[in-house]
Amino acid sequence: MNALLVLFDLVLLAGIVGVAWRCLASTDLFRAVVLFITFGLLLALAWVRLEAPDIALAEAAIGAGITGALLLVTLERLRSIMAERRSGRPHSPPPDPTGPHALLRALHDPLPEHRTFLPALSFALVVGGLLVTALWHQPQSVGLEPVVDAHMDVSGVDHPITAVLLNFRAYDTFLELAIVLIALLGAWSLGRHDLIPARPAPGPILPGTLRLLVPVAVVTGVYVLWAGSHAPGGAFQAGAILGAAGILLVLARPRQLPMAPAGPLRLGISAGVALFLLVGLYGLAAGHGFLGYAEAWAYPLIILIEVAATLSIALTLVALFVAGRPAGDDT
Amino acid sequence: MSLFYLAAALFLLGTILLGLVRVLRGPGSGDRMLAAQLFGTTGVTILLLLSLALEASALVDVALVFALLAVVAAVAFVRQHGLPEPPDTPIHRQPPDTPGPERHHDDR
Amino acid sequence: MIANALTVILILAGLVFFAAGTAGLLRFPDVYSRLHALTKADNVGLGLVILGLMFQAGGPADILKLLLIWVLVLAAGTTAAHMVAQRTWTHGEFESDR
Amino acid sequence: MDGGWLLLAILFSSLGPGIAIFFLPEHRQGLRTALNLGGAGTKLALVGVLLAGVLRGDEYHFSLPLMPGIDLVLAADALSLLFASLSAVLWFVTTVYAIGYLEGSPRRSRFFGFFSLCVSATVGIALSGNLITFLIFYEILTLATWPLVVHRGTPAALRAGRLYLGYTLTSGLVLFTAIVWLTLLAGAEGFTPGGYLEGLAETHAVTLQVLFVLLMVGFGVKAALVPLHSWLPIAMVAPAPVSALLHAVAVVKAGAFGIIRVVNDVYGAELAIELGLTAGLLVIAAVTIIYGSIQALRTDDLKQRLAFSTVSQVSYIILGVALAGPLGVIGGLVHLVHQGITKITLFFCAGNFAETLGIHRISELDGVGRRMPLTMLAFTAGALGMIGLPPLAGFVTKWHLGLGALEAGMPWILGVLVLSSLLNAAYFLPPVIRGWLGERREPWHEPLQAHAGPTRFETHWMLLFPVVFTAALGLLVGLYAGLGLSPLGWVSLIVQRDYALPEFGL
Repeated sequence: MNALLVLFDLVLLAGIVGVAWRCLASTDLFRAVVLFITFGLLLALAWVRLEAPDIALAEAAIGAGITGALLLVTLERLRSIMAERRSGRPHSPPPDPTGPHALLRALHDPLPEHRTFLPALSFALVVGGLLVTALWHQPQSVGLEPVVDAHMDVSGVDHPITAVLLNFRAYDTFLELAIVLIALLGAWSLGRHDLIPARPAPGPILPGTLRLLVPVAVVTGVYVLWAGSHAPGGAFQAGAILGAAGILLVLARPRQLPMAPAGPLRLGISAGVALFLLVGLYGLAAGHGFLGYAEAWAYPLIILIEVAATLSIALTLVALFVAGRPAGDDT
Repeated sequence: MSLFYLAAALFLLGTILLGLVRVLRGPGSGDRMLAAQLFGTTGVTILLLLSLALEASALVDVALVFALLAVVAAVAFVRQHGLPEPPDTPIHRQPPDTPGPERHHDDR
Repeated sequence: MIANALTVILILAGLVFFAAGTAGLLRFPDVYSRLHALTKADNVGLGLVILGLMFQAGGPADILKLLLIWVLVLAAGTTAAHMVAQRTWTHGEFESDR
Repeated sequence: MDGGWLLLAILFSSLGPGIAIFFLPEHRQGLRTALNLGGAGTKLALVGVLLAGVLRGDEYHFSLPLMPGIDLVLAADALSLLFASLSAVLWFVTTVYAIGYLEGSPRRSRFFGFFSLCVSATVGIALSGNLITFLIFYEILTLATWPLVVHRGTPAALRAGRLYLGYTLTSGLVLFTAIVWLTLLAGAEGFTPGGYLEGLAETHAVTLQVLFVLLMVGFGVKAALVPLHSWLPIAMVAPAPVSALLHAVAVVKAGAFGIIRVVNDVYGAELAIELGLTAGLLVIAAVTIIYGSIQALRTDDLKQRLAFSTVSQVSYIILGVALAGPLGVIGGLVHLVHQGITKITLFFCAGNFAETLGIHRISELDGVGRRMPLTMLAFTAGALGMIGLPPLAGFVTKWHLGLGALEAGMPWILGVLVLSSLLNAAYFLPPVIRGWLGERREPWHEPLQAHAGPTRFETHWMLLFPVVFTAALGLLVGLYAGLGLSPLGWVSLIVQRDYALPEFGL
C-alpha cells in the first residue's frame, strides 16, 4: 500500500517540479499562466497528501480558481500596455521615476539574462543551504499537536485547525486579514475606475450556467464557513468561494456593473479587520489580554469574526479583480 | 480496495502529466486553456479517489470547491481576451484606434 | 462484495474515458475536435467514477454530494467548451500570443 | 488602579476628538475648531490636575494585561509629567497656529485627525510605565506623523515621507528586537529610578552592551543622532505647524525621552557608567552637536537651518543624560523643555514669514523687522535663547551642562559647549541682523493678503498669538528659573527623587 503511496508522491513531486520549472522558463506569458493554474492544482494534491485538507481547500479555492482569473486579467492589461509601448506613441507624459508605475516599468525591462543568473543561483544555494542546516539541527520535537489537543476544551471549537487559527494564534490571522486589506489598498492606490459598460454574453449558455453556479457557490461558501468549526473549512476558504462567485458575475456582466457605493463598500472591506480589532481590544479591556476571549464567549466570538472575515475577503477579491478604487469621494 | 483507488489516482495523475504536453506545445491559447480545463476535472476525480483511498471524507469538500472554481479561470480567459479595460485605469491606456467605450462591435 | 466489484468495473470504465480524453487532446488536429475529446472525459469519465464511488458512499448525503459535484463539473465543462468554440468560430483561431 | 482613570482621561482627551474629527466633513470648520480646542483645553486642565497630584506625591498607576506576563502600563512620575506638560502646552498653542495656518487649505479633517493622534501618542509615550507600552506608542507616533509629513502630496513631500518611513520603521524594528530581547532577559519590569538590570550586570555584561547599542540605534533615529539624522532636514517639506510639532514636541523629543528612560530608569546611571555606555553616548552627542551646527551654517533655507539646529540641540539633552551626574542630568532634562519652547517659537516665526511674506530663505529676510516687528522680536528672543545669553533659557541649560561636565570630570565637554555656542551665534545672528538692520527697497510680496485680505495685526491673529505666547514663555522660563514650578525647579525635583541626594544649592 505505502509503496504505491510513495510512487504516487514521487510522480506528484515530479509533476510539481516539472510544471514549476516550465512555468518559470516559458517566455510566452499565457502559457506561464496556464501552467501556474495547473501548478495550483498539483499543489492542492500535495497538501492533501500532507494531511492538511484545510490548506488544500484554500489552495484549491484561491490558487487554482481566483489567482488564475486574476493573472489572466493582468495579462490582458500587460498585453495592452506592451502594445501601446510597441506602437511607440508616448501619448502619456514621461512617468515620474518614483511614481507608482516605476515598478511596472522595471518589470518590463528585467536585467539581461546572464547578469541575473549568477546572483540568483548563488542566492538560491545559500538559502537552500541555510534551510537544510536548520532542518538538520531540528530537535526531534513532537510538535504542537499534544499542546493543542490539551487545550481544545477551552478553544470553543472542536476542530484543531480553527482553534489554532482563531483562538490560540488569533494574532496571525488578524495580521493576515490586514495584509489582504493592504493588498487591496495598494491596488486602489494605482487608479480609479469608472462605470464598466455592460457586455451581455452571446447565447444562453453562460447566463444559464451562472444562474446555476452562483447560488450553489454561495451555499457552498456558507457551508464551508459553518463547517470550519468542526471540519476543514473556515473564513478564508469561504471568502474565496464567495469571491469567485462575485468574479463570475463581474465577468458575465449581463447589465452594466452598478457603481459600488464607496461608503458601504469600504465598510464591508474593512469589516473583518475592524471587528477582529474590536474583539481584541474588548479582550484587552476585559482582562484576558489582547485577542483573548472569555471561555464562555469563545465560540460566538469566533463565528462572528469568521463571518466578518468571509465578507471582507469576498469583497476584497472581487474589488481586486475589478481593480481601481470606486469613483466616489477622491479625498 | 484502497490499493485500487490509489492505482486509479496514480493513473489519472499520469494523464495530467501527459496533458501537459498539449499545454506546452499547444499552438493557440485556446488549446492551453482547454488542457487546464481537463486538468481541473481530472483533479476533482483524483481528489474523490483519494478521499476513499486515505479515508478522509474532508477531501470531498475540496473536490466540491474545485468543481465550483474550475469554471472561473475558463470564463475569465474567454471573456477577458482582448477586452478593453475601463478607460481611465491608469495602468492601461485606451488603445488609440478604438474610439472609446461605446465601441460595441465585439459580440463575444 | 458485489458493491466493490461494481465500483472497480465502473471506475475502470471511467478511467478508459479519461485516457481517451487525454489521448484526444494530444492527437486531434484542431480546437473543435479536442473539445469533443475533453468534454467526453469529464462528463462520462467522471460520471462513471462517481457512480462507482456512490456504491462506497456512507449515507444518502454523500451520494447527493457526489451527484452535485458531477453536475457542477458538467456545467463547468460545457460552458468552457461552448465559449471557446464560439469564440474560435467567430474570431478565428486564438492568435498564438507572443 | 488608583488615579489610573486620570491617565486614561488624559490619553483620550486628544484621542476622542481626533477620531471624531476624522469623520467630520470638510466644511464643518466651526465644529472641528471647537473639537480641537476643546480637546487641547481639557488635556491642559487634566495635566494640571496630574501635576498637582504628583507634586503632592500621589501614586498614579493603570495597567491592562496585554499578554500573559506582559502588561500595558500607564504610570505618572515626575519625569513623565515633564514631557506630558510640555506636549500639552505646546499642543494647545500649535493647534491654534495650525488652524490659522491652514485657513482654506484642503483636507483639514484628515490633517487634524492625525494631528490629534500624534499628540495622544506623544502623551502615551510620556505616561508609559514600561518599555513595551513605550514601544507601542512609539510606533503609533511614527505612523501618525507620516501622513502629516506628506500632507501636501507634492512629489517632494512624498519622497520626504518615504525617507522618513524608511528611517523610522527600520529603527522601530531594531528597537522592537532589542526590547523583546531585554524583556526575555529581565522580564517586563516597569521603569524604576536607578534601573532594574543590576542583577544581570555580572553575567550578561556584553549582552547588555549590545542591547544598549541596539536601543540607542532605535531611539537615535528619532533623536536625530548623527549617522541617523538625515531624515529630519528633508522632512522640512511638511507644513510649518507639523515641522514645529515634529521638531519641538513630538518626534524628536520622543527619541530623546526614550534615551532618558533607558539610561535612567532601565539601566540606571551607575550601571551605565560601569559598562562604559555613557562614554560612547557622550562622544556621539558631542559629534552631533558640532556636526549639526556646522550643517546649519551651510544652508541658506531658514527651515533647513532650524532643522539642523534641532539636530544639534537635541544632542544637548543626550549629552546631559550621558554625563549621568545629577547636575548633568538636570541640564539635559531642563533643555528638553527649553529647547521645545524656543524651537517652537523659531518654527512659528519661520512659518509666519513663509505664510505672510512668502520668505523661505535667510537671504530674503532683509528689513523684515519693519514689516513684521512682533514676529521678528519673537525670532530674536528665540535665537538669543538658543545661543545661551545669560538671562535666557539656553544659558540655564548650558550652565548646568558645564557644571555637570566638571562634576563628571570631563573638561573637554566644556570645550564642546563653548564651540557649539559660538556656532549657534554664527548661524542664528545673521537672520536677526538682516531682519532688523537690512534694507528692503522693493515692496513686500503679500501672499496672505492676496487670499485672506488685510489683517489688523501684521499677520493673521491666530498666527501671531502663538508666536508671542511661546516667545514670552521662553523668556519667563529663563528669567524665573529659580521658581519651584519652573522647568528647572521641576527637574531638580525629579533628579532629587531619582538620585535621592540631599538638597544642593541651585
